[in-house]
Amino acid sequence: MSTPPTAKRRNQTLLRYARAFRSPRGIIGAGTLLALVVVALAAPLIGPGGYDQQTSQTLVGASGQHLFGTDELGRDILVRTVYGLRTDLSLILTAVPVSLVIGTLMGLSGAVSKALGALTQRLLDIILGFPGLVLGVIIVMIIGQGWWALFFALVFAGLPGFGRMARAGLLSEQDRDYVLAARVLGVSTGRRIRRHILPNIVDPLLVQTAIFMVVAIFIEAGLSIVGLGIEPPAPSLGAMLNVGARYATTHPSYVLGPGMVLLLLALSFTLLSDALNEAAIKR
Amino acid sequence: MIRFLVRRLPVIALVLVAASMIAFLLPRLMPGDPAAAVAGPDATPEQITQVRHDLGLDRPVVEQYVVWIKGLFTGDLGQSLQYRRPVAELVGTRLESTVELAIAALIFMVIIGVGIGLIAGSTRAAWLRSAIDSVNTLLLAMPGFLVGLLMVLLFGIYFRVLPTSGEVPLSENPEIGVQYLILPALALALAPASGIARLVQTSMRAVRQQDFVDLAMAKGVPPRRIATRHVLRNSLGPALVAIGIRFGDLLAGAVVIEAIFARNGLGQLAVSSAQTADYPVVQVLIVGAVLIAVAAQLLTEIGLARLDPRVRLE
Amino acid sequence: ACTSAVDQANQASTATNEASCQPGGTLTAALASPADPSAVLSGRPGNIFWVRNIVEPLWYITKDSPEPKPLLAKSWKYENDNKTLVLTLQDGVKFHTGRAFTADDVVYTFSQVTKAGSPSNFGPIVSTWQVAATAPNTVTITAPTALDQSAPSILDVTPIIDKDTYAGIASGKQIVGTGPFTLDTYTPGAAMTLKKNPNYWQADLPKLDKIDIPVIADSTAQLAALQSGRLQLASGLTVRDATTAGDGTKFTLEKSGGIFYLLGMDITKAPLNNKQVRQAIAYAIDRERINQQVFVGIGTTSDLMWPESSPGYPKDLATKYTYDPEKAKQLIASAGATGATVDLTYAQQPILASMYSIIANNLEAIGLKPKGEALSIGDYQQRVATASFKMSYLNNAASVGQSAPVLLATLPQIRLKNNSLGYDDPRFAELSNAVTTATSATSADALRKLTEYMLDEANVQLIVAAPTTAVQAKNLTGVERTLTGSLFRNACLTKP
Amino acid sequence: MTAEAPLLRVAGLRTEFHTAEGVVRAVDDVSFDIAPGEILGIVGESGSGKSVTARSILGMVHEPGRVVAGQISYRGRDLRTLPPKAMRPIRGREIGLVFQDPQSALNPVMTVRDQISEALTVHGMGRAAARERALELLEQVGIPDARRRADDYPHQFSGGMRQRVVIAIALANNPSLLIADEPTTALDVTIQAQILRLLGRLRHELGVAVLMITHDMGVVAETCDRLVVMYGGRVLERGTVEDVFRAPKSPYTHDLLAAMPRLSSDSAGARRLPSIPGAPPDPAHLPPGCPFEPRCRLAVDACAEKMPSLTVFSVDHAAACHVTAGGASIPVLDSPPAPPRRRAEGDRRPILEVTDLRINVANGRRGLWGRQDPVYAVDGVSLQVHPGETLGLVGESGCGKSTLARAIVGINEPASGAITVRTGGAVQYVFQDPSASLNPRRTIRESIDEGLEAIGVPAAERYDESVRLLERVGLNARHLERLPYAFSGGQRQRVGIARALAAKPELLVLDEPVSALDVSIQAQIINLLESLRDELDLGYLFIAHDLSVVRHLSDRIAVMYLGGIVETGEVATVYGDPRHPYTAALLASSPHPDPAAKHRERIVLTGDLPSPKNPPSGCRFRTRCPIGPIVHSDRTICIEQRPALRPAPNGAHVACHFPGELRNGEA
Ligand SMILES: Nc1ncnc2c1ncn2[C@@H]1O[C@H](COP(=O)(O)OP(=O)(O)OP(=O)(O)O)[C@@H](O)[C@H]1O
Ligand SMILES: Nc1ncnc2c1ncn2[C@@H]1O[C@H](COP(=O)(O)OP(=O)(O)OP(=O)(O)O)[C@@H](O)[C@H]1O
Ligand SMILES: [Mg+2]
Ligand SMILES: [Mg+2]
Repeated sequence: MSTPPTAKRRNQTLLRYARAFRSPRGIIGAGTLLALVVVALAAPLIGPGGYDQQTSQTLVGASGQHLFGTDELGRDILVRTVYGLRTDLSLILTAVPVSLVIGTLMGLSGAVSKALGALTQRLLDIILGFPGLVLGVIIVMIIGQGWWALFFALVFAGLPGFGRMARAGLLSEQDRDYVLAARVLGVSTGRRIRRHILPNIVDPLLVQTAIFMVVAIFIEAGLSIVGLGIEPPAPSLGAMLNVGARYATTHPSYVLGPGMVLLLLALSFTLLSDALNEAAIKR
Repeated sequence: MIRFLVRRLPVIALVLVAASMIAFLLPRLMPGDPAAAVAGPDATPEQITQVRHDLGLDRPVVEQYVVWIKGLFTGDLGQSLQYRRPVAELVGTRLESTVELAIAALIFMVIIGVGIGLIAGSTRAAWLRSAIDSVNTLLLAMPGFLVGLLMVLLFGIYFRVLPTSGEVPLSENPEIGVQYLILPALALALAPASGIARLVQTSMRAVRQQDFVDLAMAKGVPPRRIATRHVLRNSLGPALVAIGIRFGDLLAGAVVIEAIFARNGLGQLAVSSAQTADYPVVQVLIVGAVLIAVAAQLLTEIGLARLDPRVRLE
Repeated sequence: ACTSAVDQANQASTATNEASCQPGGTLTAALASPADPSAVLSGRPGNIFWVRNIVEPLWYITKDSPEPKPLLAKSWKYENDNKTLVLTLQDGVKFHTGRAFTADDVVYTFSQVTKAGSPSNFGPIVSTWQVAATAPNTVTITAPTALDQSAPSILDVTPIIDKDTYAGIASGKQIVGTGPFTLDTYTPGAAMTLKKNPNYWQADLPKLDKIDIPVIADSTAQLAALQSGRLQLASGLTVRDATTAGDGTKFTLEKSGGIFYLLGMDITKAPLNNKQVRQAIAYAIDRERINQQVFVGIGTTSDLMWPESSPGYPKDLATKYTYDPEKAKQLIASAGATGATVDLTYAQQPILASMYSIIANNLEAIGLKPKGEALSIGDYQQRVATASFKMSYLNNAASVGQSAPVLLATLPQIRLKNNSLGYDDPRFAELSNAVTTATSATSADALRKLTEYMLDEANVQLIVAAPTTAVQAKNLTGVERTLTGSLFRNACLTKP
Repeated sequence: MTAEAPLLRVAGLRTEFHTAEGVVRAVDDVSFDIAPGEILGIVGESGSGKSVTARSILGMVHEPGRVVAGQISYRGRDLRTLPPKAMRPIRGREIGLVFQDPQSALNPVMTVRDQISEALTVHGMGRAAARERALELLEQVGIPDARRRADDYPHQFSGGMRQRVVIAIALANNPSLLIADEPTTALDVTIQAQILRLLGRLRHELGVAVLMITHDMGVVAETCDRLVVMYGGRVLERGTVEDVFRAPKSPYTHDLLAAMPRLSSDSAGARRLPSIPGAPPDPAHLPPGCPFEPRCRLAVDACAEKMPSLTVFSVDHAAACHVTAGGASIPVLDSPPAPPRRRAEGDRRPILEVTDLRINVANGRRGLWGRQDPVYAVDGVSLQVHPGETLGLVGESGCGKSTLARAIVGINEPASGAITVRTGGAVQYVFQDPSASLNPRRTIRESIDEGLEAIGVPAAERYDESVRLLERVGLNARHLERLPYAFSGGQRQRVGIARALAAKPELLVLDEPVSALDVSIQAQIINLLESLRDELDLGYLFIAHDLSVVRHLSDRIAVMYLGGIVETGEVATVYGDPRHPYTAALLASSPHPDPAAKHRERIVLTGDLPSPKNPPSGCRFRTRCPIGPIVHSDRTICIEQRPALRPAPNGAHVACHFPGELRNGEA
C-alpha cells in the first residue's frame, strides 16, 4: 500500500535540494558550475597536446586560432585556462568536502564529552587566529609547493568555519524537544547525532560549504599571487593570473581569460550558496 | 568590562602561547636555511656555517625559544636575520602603512557594506533590490586582487585621477596620503563589503518580521525612522561578527594588495621574510596576526554588547 | 587649495628630454629587491643603486670598454709580468665621517674580503694576494699569478669601506664611505634615501640633491609608478615590461652587466653520469627560444662564459651546441637513457620557472622525463651550497663580464674548492689551474684546452647570458653603469 | 444597536493572502461595531482570523496580505481609503495597539522610556515633554519605582511589566480605541489578572474603548461587554456577553463553552469532557459552506453548500447558522461517562518517589575564580505517584515545574535528594509543544520506531506495533509514513503520546501537554489521556498552569512556588479549601467562563515571581503574600524561617506559617 519508507524519505530530501535548483539563482549557479565541470573534464579534447604544448608564437593576442591568445612560452591560454580550471576544481572539490567532514566531526565532538568539545573549540580558535592566506603560506613552506600543499591549506582554512557551525548546530539542536525525547527513550548518543542532529544541521553546513568554495578559490589564487601556488608548468587559475598580471598592460587577454573563468567559478558557487540558503529558509 | 577581559584572560593566554609555539616552530620546520639565504647565492658551506654561528642559529631550539619569549616580555622582539635590525624597528617602520590601509579598508567596508545593506534592506522597489543583489553577488565573487589589478589598469593608465602606486604616510601629509589610500583600500574592501551588505540585508529582512517593528508602525513612526532606529540597529549584530572575522582576512588580503599598489607594508615584509626564512620576523608577524584576530574577536564581543543591551559580557 | 597626488607626481616628470641639466633635484629609482648592507662587499640586486654612490671602489668598468676608469685610484701600473699592481690613490678624499682616506683603508677592505663569513666571493683569489700600503697614497698588490685578468673586476666590485664603522654596517644604521652621496634614511626592506655629500672630493659633483630608492617588488606596480611619473629609473621590471616601456618614446631601455643562467649537473647521478646524456641535453635545449620567450631576445646564447675580450677567446667553440633535437634523441637512445627521469631543482622565481618549463619541454621531446622542484630562496641556496639538490639545478649568477680566472675561482659550479656540483675531476683541475696561472704567453692555449674539455664534459651548460635591464626616463642623464651597479655622481635631471 | 454612534464600524471586511499555495481568505465578511468606551471581545481558535482582523483595521496586514473588501470607518472616516501618510496620525494617536507577546513587542535595544516617548514625539510632542509624559505613563500603568526603571531596557523587565509598557505606549496619546491582541495569553494567571484589572481601570479612568482579542472564554466573560465569535475567518455569532453565554445561538459557541473544563466541576473522574470532534479548518482550503459544518453535530445539507447569513435573535444578539435560524434549539453536548478505572491488583507501591530533590540549573561553567553560584530551580521537593494515579503539578511560569519533570526522566542532573522509580526506565515524557517534540525530518513511523527499538522490539514486529499504538491514540496506519508537518497540533500531540507509550512506561510525565492546543482540541487530548490512564493503569505526573484542566484530570495536586511545593492534597480538598495564600490567589485569579462571576471579589497578587538566583529568605512567597510581612510587619517569622510542609486539618499538606488564614477570596 505504501512505498518503501527509505526511498520515500530520500526522495523528499532530494526534492528539497531540487527546490534549491529551481530558483533562478540556483539554475544559473548550477548551470554555470556544470558547464565549467564539463569544460574541465573535456580539457584533453580542447587541448589534445596538454597544457604545456609550447610554440614559438609568444604572446599572440586573441584570435580565432587562440581564443585567449598565447602566453609567454607560446602556449595556448585557453587550453591552459581549461586545465587550470581542472586544477582548481580538483582542489576545491576534494579539499572542501574533506574539510567539511573533519570540521563537522570536530564540531560534534562536544556531544561525546564536554571537555573534548571545549578542547576542539580551543584548537579551532587557534586555527582561526591564522588568516587563510597566512595558514597557506606556512603549510606551503613546510611541505613544499604543489597540489598537496594547497589541499592541506584549504582543509585547514575551512576547519574553523565548519567546526563552529557544526558546534552551534549541536548546541542548538541537542536541547530541542525531539532530541530530548530520543534521549528519554534511551537512544544512544551516536544514533541521536546521526538521526536527529546531523540531518538538521546539514542545511547551514551545505550553505557554508558553497560559501567556502569561493573562499577556497580565492585562497588558491592568493597563494599563487605571492608565488606559492601550484608547481609550474602545471596551470591553475590563480597561477595564470599571477603570471598574466605581468603582461596585463600589453596582453589583457592573458588576465581576462583566466580571470573571467575564475569569476564564473566563484560566481557559480556564490549563486549556489544563495539558492541553498533560500531553500533552507523556506523549508 | 574589566571583569569580562579578566575572565577571558586564560583563554587568550592559552591561544597566544599556542600561537607563539606554532609561530616559533613552524618556520623552523620549513626546509631551507636562513643562514644560506643570508650568505648569498655563491656562498660556500664554510661561509654558511660562520653566518649560522654569528646569528646564534646553532644553539638548541628550546634555548632559542626561551630567549625569544624572554625578549618578548622585555619588549625585545628579536633581530631580523636578513636586515640585521631589531624586528620591532622593522615592524614599526611598516606598521603605519598597513594600519592605515587596514583602517581605511575597514571604514570602506563598514560604510559600503552597511550603506548598501540598509538600502537593499529597506527599499520596496524590487528592481533596486535585485540590482543591488546582482552587483553584490558579482563583487562577492571578485577577489580583491582582481579588483586591484583592474583599478591599477584603469586608474594608473587610463583615468589618472588617483595614484595607483606607492604611498605617502598620513602622518606626513594627510591630504596626499588619503589619495594614495583610496584605491588600495577600496580594492581590499569591496568584496567583504558586499558580504556585509548581504548580511545586513538579510538580517534586516528578518528583523522586519518582528513584533516590535509592527509596534513602531502602530505608534505611527514614519518608515524611514523605522528603518534606521528600529530595524537597522537590531540588524547590525551579524554584520559586526562578520566584520570581526573579516578583519583578519583583510590583513591577509593586504599582502596581495600591497604588492599590486606598491605599498611597503607588513604584508610585503611577511612575504619576503617567509621567502628568506627570516624566522624572527616571521614568528613575530604570526603572533601579531593571532593577537589581532583575538583582539578583533574581543572587540566584536564588546561591540555586540554595546549594540544589544541584552548581551552581557561574561 | 586641494593638492592632487597625481598632479604632484606629474610635475616631477613633466620635464622633457631637451638636455639642459638642472642642478639639484631628487631622483627616484626603484628596485625590486631590498638593499642588503651586510653584502656591501659583493654584488646583490638590491645594492646596485646605492653601493657605488655611498662607498666607492678604486676603479670602475663600464660596458663601453674593458679598461678600468679611475675613481679612488687616480692611476696605476702593472709590474713584474703583471704579477704586481701599484695603485696611486686620489688626494684629499675624506670619508663621510670626516676622516681622511688612506692606503690603509684599502688594505683593511681586502682583509675583510678574505675573512671567514665575508659575503664576498673573491676570497679564494684575494687570499693569494698581498695587499700593502707602500705609501700613504700608494697601494701595492702582489700575487703569485698575473693580476691583469682578475684585478679589474675584483677592484670594480669591491668598494672601499671605513674600518671604524664597518662592524655595524650590516644593520644599515650607519653606512660610511667616500662617495658622492651619504645615507639619509634607511627603512630595511622598503626604501633607502641618499642625499648629496657636500664635501665630495671631486668639485661640482654630485649634481643631484637626493636619491630615493624605494623597493617595488611587483613589475606592474613599477610600471605604473614609472608611467605615473613617480620614478625616473626602474630596475626590476620583467624583461618584457622593460622592453615595452623602454621603447624610446618616454623611456629608454638600459642594459648593463649581466646574469648567467646555468644548468649544472651532478655527474655521479644516473643518467647524468653518462656524458652522452649530458651532451644530448645540451643539444636538446632550445636556447634561442628561451632567449626570445623569456628574455625578449636581449640575451645571448653563446656556449662560453668567458668575456670575448679574453686573450685567446675560442670563438669557434662558442656555437658547439646548437639546437638539434634529432641528434639529442639519437644520443639518448645510444646511451640507453630513453625514459630516464631527470630531476631539476630551481628557485621559485618567474624567470627560472619559465626557463624550466621550456627546458622540461625540450627534454621531454627527446625522450627524457624531467621532474622539476621549485624551492624557496632559503631552501634553494642551502641545497646548492651543500650540493644536496637532487640531480641538477638551474641557477643565475651575476658574473657576466668576469674574466676566466675570476670565474674559475668564484662560480660555484666550476670552482675547484667547494664546488656546488661536487665535481672533482683531476683533469679539469689541471686545466683550470693552467688558466689561472697562465702568463700572457700561455693563456690562449690554456683557455682553449679548458674550454674544449668543459664543453665535452657538458656538466655545466650556459643557457643564456642576459643583461640586467633598467628603464630610464628621458629626463635623466649621466648615469654610468658598471658591472654590478650604477654611479649617479654625474647623473642629473633635465628640464626644457 | 447601541444608541451612540459607533466609534469604529467594520463592515464586510475581507482580507486575503495570495500565497504560492493559493489564495488564503483569512478574514471573510466580518462586521462589528465598537461604541466609545466599550470593550468588545473577539474570540476564536487559532487561525480563525482574529489578528488579521485587527491588523486590517490599522492597515498593517503583512505581505502578501491585502484587504480586498469592506469598510473600516473610524469616526465616520473610511480608513481603507486613506493614503499611508494620512494613516500615520491615526495609528498611535487615535488607535493604540497591544500585542500578544510582550517578549518580542518591544525593541530590545531602546530604553523603555525612549520607546514610550517616541510614540509621543512622532506625533509632534517635544522631546523633554515626551520624556516626562513617559514617566507619568509608566506610573499610570503601575510600574513600581518608575523613575528609576524608566531608563532600563526591556529585557530587564518581567513579562507582565513589559506588557504594561506596551500598554503605556498604546495609551501614550490618549487614543479613543485600544486594540489588544491577546494581551494576556503569554502571561501567567496571576499576571493576567493584574493586566486585566489594569485594562479595566484604564477604561474607567480614560474612557477608552477596547477591542479585546482572545481565545479564552473566561477572559471574555470577565472583561467584555459584547463579543464576536470567529471561526474560519467568519463571524459565527455576536452579541452581549450575557446573552451569548446564557443562550448561545451558534452550535460552535455552544459546544466550545461546553468543552471547557471548569474549576468548580464535580464531574471529574466520573465523566469525560464533552468535546468537539475534528480540527479547525485550514484557511487555505475552507469548506464552501459554513466553515464549522464538518465538525458540527447539527449540520444539515444546506450547511455544506452555503454560508449562513447572520440572523438577529435579539436586539444585540446575532448568529450565523442555518439550523438555529429556523428557531431550533441546541441540544446539550453530552459528555460520555467514564468507564470504571481499572486498578490492577498487585504492586501498589509508588511508581515514582522523589525525596528532597534539589536541582542546580546554573550552567556550571568554571570562571577564573571557581564555579558560578548555584541556582536551585527546584529546591527541596518531595512527591509520590502511585500506579493509575494522576498527580497534578501547578505553579506559575518559572517556578521549576519543567526542571523537576526533566530531572525525573533523567535529562537534568539532581544536585541532591533522590528520585526512585519502581521499575527502571519505565518513565516517559510528553512535551508541551507538540511540533517541537517531533523531528521535522523523520516520519511518524521512524519516530515511534525509535521508542520500540529502545525497548528491544525486533524490527519485524515494529510495524504492527506502531499501527497498534497509533490506533490506540486515535490515529491509524495511513498516518504512519507522513512527516510531522502534515499533521495538526492535536494530531502531533497524539503522536507524541504514542511514542511515549511505545516504550511501555508505567509513568508518564506530561509537561503542559495541552496548553499549546485550542480549547476544542484540548478536550480531545484530555479525554485520550484519561482513557489511556484508566485502561493501562498508568501513573501521571501532570503539569499544567491551567487550574481547571488539572482539576479535571487529577486525583491529587501539588502547588509549586519558586522551587518548592507549598500545598498538596486531594484535588477536591485543595480546590475547595485552599490553605495556602498562594493557592487561594491562584484559584481566585483564574478566569471563570461565566459572566455572573465577573464581579466576584478577587485576590490579585502583586509583583512577579522572584528569580531562583537569589530567592527570598524564609518563606519564599513572603514578597507577594497578602497575609505576610508586607501587610503584617510583625510577621518576622516569615522572613526568618522557611515553613515546612505540614498536615492541615482538612488532610492537605501546607507550607505556611499561617495556614488557612486566607481562603477563596475572603481576606
Ligand atoms: N503572512 C501570511 N501569509 C499567509 N497566510 C497568512 C499570513 N498571515 C496570516 N495568514 C493566514 O490567516 C489566518 C488567520 O491568521 P490570524 O493570525 O488572524 O489568526 P488568529 O486568529 O490571530 O490566530 P492565533 O490565535 O493563532 O493568533 C491564518 O490561519 C493564516 O493561514
Ligand atoms: N539552563 C538554565 N540556566 C539557568 N536558569 C535556568 C535553566 N533552566 C531553567 N532555569 C531557571 O529555572 C527556573 C525554573 O524553570 P522551569 O523551566 O523549570 O520553569 P517552569 O515552571 O517549567 O515554567 P514554564 O511554566 O514557563 O514552563 C526558571 O527561573 C528558569 O529561569
Ligand atoms: Mg493572533
Ligand atoms: Mg515548563
